[in-house]
Amino acid sequence: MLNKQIHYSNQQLQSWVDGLIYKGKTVIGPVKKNGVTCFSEIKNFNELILNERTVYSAKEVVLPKYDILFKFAKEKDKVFISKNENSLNNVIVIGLRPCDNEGFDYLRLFFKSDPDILQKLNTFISVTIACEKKFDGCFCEELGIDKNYSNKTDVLIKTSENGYDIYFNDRGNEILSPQASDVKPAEIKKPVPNVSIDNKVAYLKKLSEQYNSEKWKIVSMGCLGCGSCAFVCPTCTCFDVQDEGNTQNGQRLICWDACGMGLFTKHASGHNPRPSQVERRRHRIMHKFVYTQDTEGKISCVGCGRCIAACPAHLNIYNQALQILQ
Amino acid sequence: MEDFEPKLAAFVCNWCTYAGADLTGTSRMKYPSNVRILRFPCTGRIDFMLVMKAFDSGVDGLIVSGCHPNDCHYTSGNFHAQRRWVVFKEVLDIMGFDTRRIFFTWVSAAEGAKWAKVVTDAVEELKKLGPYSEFKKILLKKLQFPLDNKTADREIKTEPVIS
Amino acid sequence: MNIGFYPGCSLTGTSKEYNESLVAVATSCGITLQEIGEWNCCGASSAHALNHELALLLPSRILALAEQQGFTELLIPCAACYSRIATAQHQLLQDAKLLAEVSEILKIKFTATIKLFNPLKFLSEKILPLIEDKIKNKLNLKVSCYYGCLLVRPPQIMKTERFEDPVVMENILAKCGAYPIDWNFKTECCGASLSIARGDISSKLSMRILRDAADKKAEVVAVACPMCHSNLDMRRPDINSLLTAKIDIPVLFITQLIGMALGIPAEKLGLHRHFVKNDKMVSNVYSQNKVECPA
Amino acid sequence: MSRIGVFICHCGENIASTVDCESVAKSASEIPGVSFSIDYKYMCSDPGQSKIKNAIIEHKLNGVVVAACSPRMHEPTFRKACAEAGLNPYLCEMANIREHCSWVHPKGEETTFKAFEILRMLVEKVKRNTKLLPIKVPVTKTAIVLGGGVAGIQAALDIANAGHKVLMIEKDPSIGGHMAMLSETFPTLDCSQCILTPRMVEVAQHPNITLYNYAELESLDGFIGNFKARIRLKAKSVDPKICTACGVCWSKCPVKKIPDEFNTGLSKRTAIYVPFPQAVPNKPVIDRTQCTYFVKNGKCGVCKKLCPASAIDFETKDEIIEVNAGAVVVATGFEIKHTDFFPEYGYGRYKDVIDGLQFERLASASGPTLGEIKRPSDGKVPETIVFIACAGSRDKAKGIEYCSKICCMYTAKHAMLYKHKFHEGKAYVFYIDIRANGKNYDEFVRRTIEEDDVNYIRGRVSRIYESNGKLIVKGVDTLLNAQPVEIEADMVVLATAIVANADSESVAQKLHIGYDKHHFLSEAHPKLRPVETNTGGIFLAGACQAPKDIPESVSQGSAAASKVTILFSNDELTREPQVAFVNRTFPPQYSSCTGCLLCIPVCPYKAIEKEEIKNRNGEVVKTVAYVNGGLCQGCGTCVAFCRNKSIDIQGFTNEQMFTEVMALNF
Amino acid sequence: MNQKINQHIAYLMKEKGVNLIISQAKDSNGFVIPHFILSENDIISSVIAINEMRNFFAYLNKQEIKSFKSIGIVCNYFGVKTFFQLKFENQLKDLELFLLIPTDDDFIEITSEKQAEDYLSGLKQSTILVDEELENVKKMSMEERWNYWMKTLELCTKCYACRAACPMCYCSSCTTECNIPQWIPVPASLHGIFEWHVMRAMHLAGRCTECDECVKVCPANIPLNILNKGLHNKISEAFSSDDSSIKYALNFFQPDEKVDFIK
Repeated sequence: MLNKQIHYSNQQLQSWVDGLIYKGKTVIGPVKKNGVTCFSEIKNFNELILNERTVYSAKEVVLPKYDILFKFAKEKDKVFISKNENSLNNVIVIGLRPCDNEGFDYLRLFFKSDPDILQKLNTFISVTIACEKKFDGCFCEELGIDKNYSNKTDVLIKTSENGYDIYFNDRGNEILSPQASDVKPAEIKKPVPNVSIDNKVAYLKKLSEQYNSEKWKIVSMGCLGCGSCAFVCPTCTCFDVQDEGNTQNGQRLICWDACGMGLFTKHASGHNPRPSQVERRRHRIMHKFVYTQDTEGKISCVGCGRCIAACPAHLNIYNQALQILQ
Repeated sequence: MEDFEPKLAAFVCNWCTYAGADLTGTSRMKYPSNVRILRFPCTGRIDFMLVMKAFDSGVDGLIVSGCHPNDCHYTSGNFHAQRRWVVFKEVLDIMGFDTRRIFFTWVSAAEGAKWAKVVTDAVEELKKLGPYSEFKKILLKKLQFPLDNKTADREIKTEPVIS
Repeated sequence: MNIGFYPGCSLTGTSKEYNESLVAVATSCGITLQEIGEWNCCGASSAHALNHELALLLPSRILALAEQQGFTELLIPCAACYSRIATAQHQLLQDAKLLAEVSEILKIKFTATIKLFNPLKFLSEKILPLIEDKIKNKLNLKVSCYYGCLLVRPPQIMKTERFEDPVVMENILAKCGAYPIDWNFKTECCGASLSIARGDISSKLSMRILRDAADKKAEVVAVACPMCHSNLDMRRPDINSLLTAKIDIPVLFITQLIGMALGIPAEKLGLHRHFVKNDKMVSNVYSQNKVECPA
Repeated sequence: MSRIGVFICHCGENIASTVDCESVAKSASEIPGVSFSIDYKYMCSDPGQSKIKNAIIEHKLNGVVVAACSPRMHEPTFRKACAEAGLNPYLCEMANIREHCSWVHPKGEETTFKAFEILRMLVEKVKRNTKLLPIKVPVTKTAIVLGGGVAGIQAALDIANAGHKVLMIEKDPSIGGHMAMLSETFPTLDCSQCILTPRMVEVAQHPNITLYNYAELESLDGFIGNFKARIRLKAKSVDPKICTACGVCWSKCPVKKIPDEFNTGLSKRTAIYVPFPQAVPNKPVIDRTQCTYFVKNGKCGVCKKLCPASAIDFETKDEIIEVNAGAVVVATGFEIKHTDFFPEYGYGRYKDVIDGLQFERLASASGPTLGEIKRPSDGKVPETIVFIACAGSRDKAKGIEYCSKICCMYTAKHAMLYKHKFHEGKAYVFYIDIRANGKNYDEFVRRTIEEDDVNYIRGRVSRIYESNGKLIVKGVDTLLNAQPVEIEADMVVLATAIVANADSESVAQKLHIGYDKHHFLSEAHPKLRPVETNTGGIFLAGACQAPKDIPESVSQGSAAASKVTILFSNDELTREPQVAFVNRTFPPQYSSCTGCLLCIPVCPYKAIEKEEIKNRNGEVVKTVAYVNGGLCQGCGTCVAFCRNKSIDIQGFTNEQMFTEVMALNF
Repeated sequence: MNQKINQHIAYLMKEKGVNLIISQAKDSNGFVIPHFILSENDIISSVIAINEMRNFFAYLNKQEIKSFKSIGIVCNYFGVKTFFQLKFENQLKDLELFLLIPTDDDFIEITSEKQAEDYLSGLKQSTILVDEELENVKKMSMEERWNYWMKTLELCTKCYACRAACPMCYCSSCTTECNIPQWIPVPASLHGIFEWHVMRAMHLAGRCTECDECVKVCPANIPLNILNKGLHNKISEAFSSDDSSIKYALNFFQPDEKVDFIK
C-alpha cells in the first residue's frame, strides 16, 4: 500500500537513480536500442526514455524471449543436470506504467502455481511513472485502469509543479531511504471504483455468446498469423520448450510462442483444431477478454495498445471485441 | 597462434574431388589431418544450409570442392552450385561472416597433388586466422560444458535391447 | 543535308580530280561536304608499318575532332584513309580501357561511335536514291569496276557485302546507263604498297588487271581509290612495255562517270587530269544530247 | 533403437601401420547405438565378410559401418555381403580410413582419433539410413531407329536379328542415305550400290523391321524403356500396296524441270519420282511442292489417269501415328557444304566448280552421266581437274574448325577414278595434310600418287576465276620453295566440309539430348560412352555425332544396337535407388511442395515434371513437382535447390547429411 | 481511393462478380492498413500517395481469402511486380485477380501476366537498386559489419511478421517448421536469428520484388531489405549476361561461365 510520500526535484531523481546503479543494484528501464524502445539494464540515468511507451513490454524482464531451463550432460552411463539459477534479487525495474503493473499483477495470478517465476515476479522492485496523457492506441481507461494511479507498485512517481511527488510503500522505502524529515503520509486520491467498469467486463463476457457469429471472419481477415502481437503483449505467457545439443550433452530452453502462428496448435497427426486465422484471432480475443475471467478472475488485457502498434495491419483488439458485440 | 589446431571440414563431390582425395591417398602424399571429408553425390547437392550447419557444429573452416566446369558427371551440377555460391557468399559478406574461411575449389579425380595442396593451404590460412571465436560466441549452446554445479539426476543403463 | 568530310592527302594532292568530281556530284544532289577543321594525316602511308601506337592515335584524333565538331556522319572518300580510321574505330570500340587512354592522350573526350562512310557506302546510300531522275547523258559505255583491296579487306571491319565479288559499283553505274561487265580481277591487288620499292612488280600486277579488262572488251575502268587509279593510269607506259598489244582503256573515278551522267561539264570533273587520254570517249558521251547542263 | 555393427579393417598393414585399429574398435563400441564392434586384418577377404554376415545374424544388426578403404572400391562388395546376411544393402556404409586417413597422415594418436571421428560420422549417418529397394522400370522391347543411312540400317538389322521389333523412320522416299549416292567406296573401290542395296533389301524384308519411309519423328516423350513417339507419315499420294512401280507415271509426268536432290542438282526429275533405281521401297512419291496438281490446285492429274493400278490418290493427308518404344537409336547422318558457301571460289557461280558429292554422282553408273566424267557446263570430258581438299574444314574464319575426316580419302578416290576413266587427264590435288589413318587407307593414297600419277600440291588455293572457258586456279606450292601456282583447269572439285543436318538442333530438342556448338549430337563421354547420350535409352550412331567414314558408321551402328539389346536383355530395368522423390503428406496439404516448379530447369536429365494431384472425383487439387524415377540419375541438385525441402534423395537424404555434418563436432 | 477507382470497384462487384477487394486505407494514427471491401457500402474514399501504398499480396496466401476465388487488389508498381513473379512461379492458380493501380486521378487495371509484363517493361527500372543503408554497411570492414548485424539482429524475437507479410513467402510448410532435421534453431538466440535471416535472404534471392513490407512490419525495425537489395544487385550484376527472357537466374546457367573466387 503506498503509504508514504516525498518530493524529489528533477536533479534529485537523477542522482537517486545514479546512486542505485552506483550501489550495485541492476536497474532495468526503457532504453532505445537501434530505434526500438525496450526494457534493458541501464548504466546511467539519461539512457532512460521516459516519455514514450516501449515497443516491447516489461514482461521481458521476468520471461525473456528465451531462457535456459537446465543443461544436461551424459558421462559414461550417468546423466547430470545443472539448473539455471537467475533470480531477480536486487533488480529494480524503473519506467513502468500503471498498465504494466496490471500486467505483472495478472502474471502473478497466472503463475501462482509456478514457484520459480512467481519468486521472480515478487522479488524485483517496480518503480512506476504515472501517465499524464494517453499514448496512441492506449485504452487502459476503458478497462478500468487509472492511468495516473497504481497501487500494485512499490514506488509511484507523479509529476508535480517543480519535480516529482513520489509515493512508496515500505519495499520502496528501502531503495529510496529518504530522510525522515521530508517524508509525509501519502494523501493520494484513490480512484473510486466506478461501477460502469464492472458491467463493461460483464458486457465483454457476452462475447462467448457470439462464438459462432459470422463477424469473426470479417474481424480476422486482416490478421496475417505472425507472432508480433503476442511477443509485445505484457500478459502473453505462452511458451515452447526446445532441446538443443547432441547425443552427449545439451540444454533445455523455454522460449516465447504465439497463438497467432499456424504451427501453435498443429498436432503431430497434422490435424489443427484452429486451422485458419479466423479461429486463431477469435481465440486471442476470447482469451484476453473472456477465458481469463473464469480462470484468473480478471480480463488479461491491460489496454496498453502495444499489440496495435506492432501488428502489421494495426488491428485494434478492443474495437474488434466491441465490433463483435454490437 | 601456432599451437592452435583448426577444425576443418570438406564437402566434396563423389565423382571428382573424393576420387582425387583417394588418389592423394594411393600416391601416399601427406597433408595435415585437421580435415574431415564428407561425401556428396555432386556439388549440386551441397546445400547452403549444410554449410551453415558445418559452422553451427563448430568448425573453423570449410572446403567446398567438386568437378571442374564441364567435367561434372551429371553435366550441370557444378554450374548450378557455382551460381548458388555466388549469392550465398554475397549474403555472408553483407552480414560480415568471415567468408575467407570457406574455400571454394575445383579438384578433378586426377589432381591428387592439388587436393593435398588445397588442404595444406587451407590449414595454413586458418592457423593465420585463428579460431572463429566471434561466430562461436553466438553458438552458446553446446560449447560451454562441462556443467558448473552438476547434480546426478538419474542413471541410465545401456543394456542391449533385443528389438 | 550535310555530312562531315575528310579529304585526306591524296584528294588534295595527286587525285585532285577525285575531289572535284566528288564535290560536283554531291552539290548537284544537294549534299554539302563540310570539311572537319584542322584534320591531320591518317597515317596510311607508313605509320601502320612503323609504329602501332601512332597508327592508332592519328586516325583516333580524326574521330575525336569529328565528334567534337558535332558531326554524326563522316565521309572518307579515300580507301586507304577509310581503312585506317575504320580499323582504329574497331579497336577503340572493343576495348573501353584503350578508348579512355586514347582520349586521355588526345585530351579530347569522345566515344568513337560516329558513323563512317566509305565511298561505296556513301554513293549507294546517299547519292543513288537522289540521282534516279537526274541522269542527263546515258553513259552506254562498257565499264569494268575495279575495287582493289582496301575497300573490301579485312572483311570483318569493312563489312562489304560479297567481299570477294562485290557488285556495289556495278549497280550504281548501271543506273547511269553504263553496261558493267563481269570480269575476274575486281578485287585483285594492283601492287600499290610496292609501287615505290618494287615498281616492276606493281606494273606486272596492274598489267594483269588491265589485260583481263581488255579481254572482256571494257571501254573504261572505274575505280574508287586514289592508289588504284594512280597505278592503273599513271603507270600505263610501263604496263604497255610489258605487253605486245597496247591497252589504252582510260581509268576514271566512279564519281567522274556519275558526274558525266549527270551532265556536269568536263572541266568541273577534272577529266583532263588523267595520263591516259580520254577526250574521245568523253566527247561522245557528252555529244549524245547537246543540252549543256547548267553549272 | 539402432543396433549398429562396426567393422574396422587393418587392410594388412595399410591402415594398421598408422592407425591403432584396436583402440578405434574399442572407442567405437562406446558410441551410442553401436552394439557390436570388432577389427580384423582383411575385412574384404572371405573370412572378413563372413565375420560381418555372422555378426548381422547373431546380433540382429540393423546397420553396418565398415571402416576400411574407399567406398568407390568396396562398397558393392560389402553391400552384397550384407544382403546375403539378410540386411538391406543400403543400411551398410563405408568409412574411408585408408585413402583419407592412414595413408596420408603419420602414425600417431592424432591419426587414430581422426579415423575414429570419420567412423563416428558414418555411424551417425547409418542411424538415419532407410531400407531401399532397387527401382524396377518395365522395358518395351521395341527400338526406334531414326534415319535410314548405313549406320541406321546396320543398327536396325542387328537389333532385329536379336529378335526385337524395330521401327525405322526415314525422311526421304528411300533409305540408303548418302552412301547410296556414292560411286565406289575407298579403300577397296567396291561399288557402293552393290554392298548397300542387299542390306537395304534385307531391311525392307526383315519381319521384325517396320519401315516408315517419307516420315519424320513428330515428338518423343517418356523415359528409358517407356518412350512414346508420335511419327508423322508425310502424304505420299501413291498407295505403296497397290502400286507395281511400272514407271508409267514418272515417265509421263509433265513437270520435268525439278533439280534432282539425289543427283545433287546435276539432273532433273519429275514431280512424281523414285529417287534412284535401287530405291527401297521402290515406289514413287509425289513432291507436293512442285506437282502442278497441288501448286495450281487441280490443273494436272495426268499420272492419276494413266496409272494402270490406279494407286494415285491426291487426297491423302499427312498421318500421325503413336508408337511405344524402349530405346531410340539416332542415325540422322550429315550434310555437306555446297559451293555457294565459298566466296573465294566464285560464290557457286561457276558451273564447273562442283562439290565431292556431285563428283560422286558423275562417277556413279546410275548417275546423270552414267559414270562418264563430264563437265556440267558443256558436257565435255575435262582434260584437267583440280581437286581442293579441306574446302571449309579446318578453317576458323568459316566457323568450321574441325577436320571432316573423310575428304582426304574420297578426294584420292575421285582422282583415281578420273584417271582410270580418262588416262590422259591431268589431276591436281591441293591439300594441307593427308589424313589417311584407316586400314589400307595410306596405301590407297600412295597408289593414287605413284601409280595413277595424280600430282599432289601441298598448299591452299586462294582464288578461282573463269577466263575464256578455262577455270584459272590460283594456289601455292609450299614444298617447291613456296612458288605461286596457277593451273588452267577444266573442272574443280571441292572436298567441302561435313556439317550437321540443318534440322539437327530441332531433332536434339525433340529427343531432349544435347548437341555441341556445331549442332552435332553430344555423346555421353567421348572415350568411354561414345554411342550413348546423357538421356537414358537414347543412343547415337554414324555421322550425326561427328564426321566419320562408312566403317566407323557401321561399327557405331552395331555398337548402338548392342547397347539396345543389353537394355532389352531383361524385362525390367533395375537401377540404383539413389533417386530423388517429392514428399507427400496428409490430405489437406498433400505435399509440402508449393508447385512453384522452379526446380524443373535444374534437372540435367529432365526427370522433374508437373503432377496434378486429383481427389476422388477427378478435380485437380494441387499441382506439385514429380520426379520420374526412371530418368533421375541421383545428382541431388534439385534437393539443395528446393526452398522448403520438399524434394529429398534416397541415400543422401537431408536428415542423413544433417546428422553427418552435426557429428563433425562433438 | 480516388473517385474513378471506387466507381470501378462498384462496377466490378456488381457486374464482374468480384466478391472481395483488398483496398488500402489510413487508420486514425496515419498508418496504411488493409481495407477489405465485401460489398458496395464498404467502399470508402481515402487519399494515399502512390509511394506510401503497401503491398497486400501476402493476404492471398490465406486460405480464407483464397476461398473468395475472384478478388480485386489495389496496389502500386511493387504489387504488379509481385503479381508477375507469383504468376511466374505458378501460384495464384485458381484465383481470378483484378489489379487496380491508381495513377494521379485515374487508374490502370491489370488482369493477365502479359499486361503486367508490358506495364513493368514500360517503367524503365534500373537493375541496380540504391539504398544508402546498404551503401554504408558495404563500406564497413568485416568486423564492423558483423558487430552491426549482431547488434541489430539481437532485438529480433522471431515473431515471423516478416515471413507473414512477405507475398513471396507462400510455402505451406516453411523450412523453419521442419524439425526432422531442425534446420533453424527455434529459440530467438543470436545464432538462431542469424541462420533464419540468412535462409530468408537466400530463399528470396532473385525473387524478392523489393516492396519493403518486411521492414514496415518488423517490430524490431531490422533493416531486412538491405539483404534482399544486396542480393538483387549481386544477381543482376553477376549474371547480367543472361538474356532478358530468363526471369530467375538461379535455376539457369550459361555454358562454361566462370567465377573468380573458385580456384
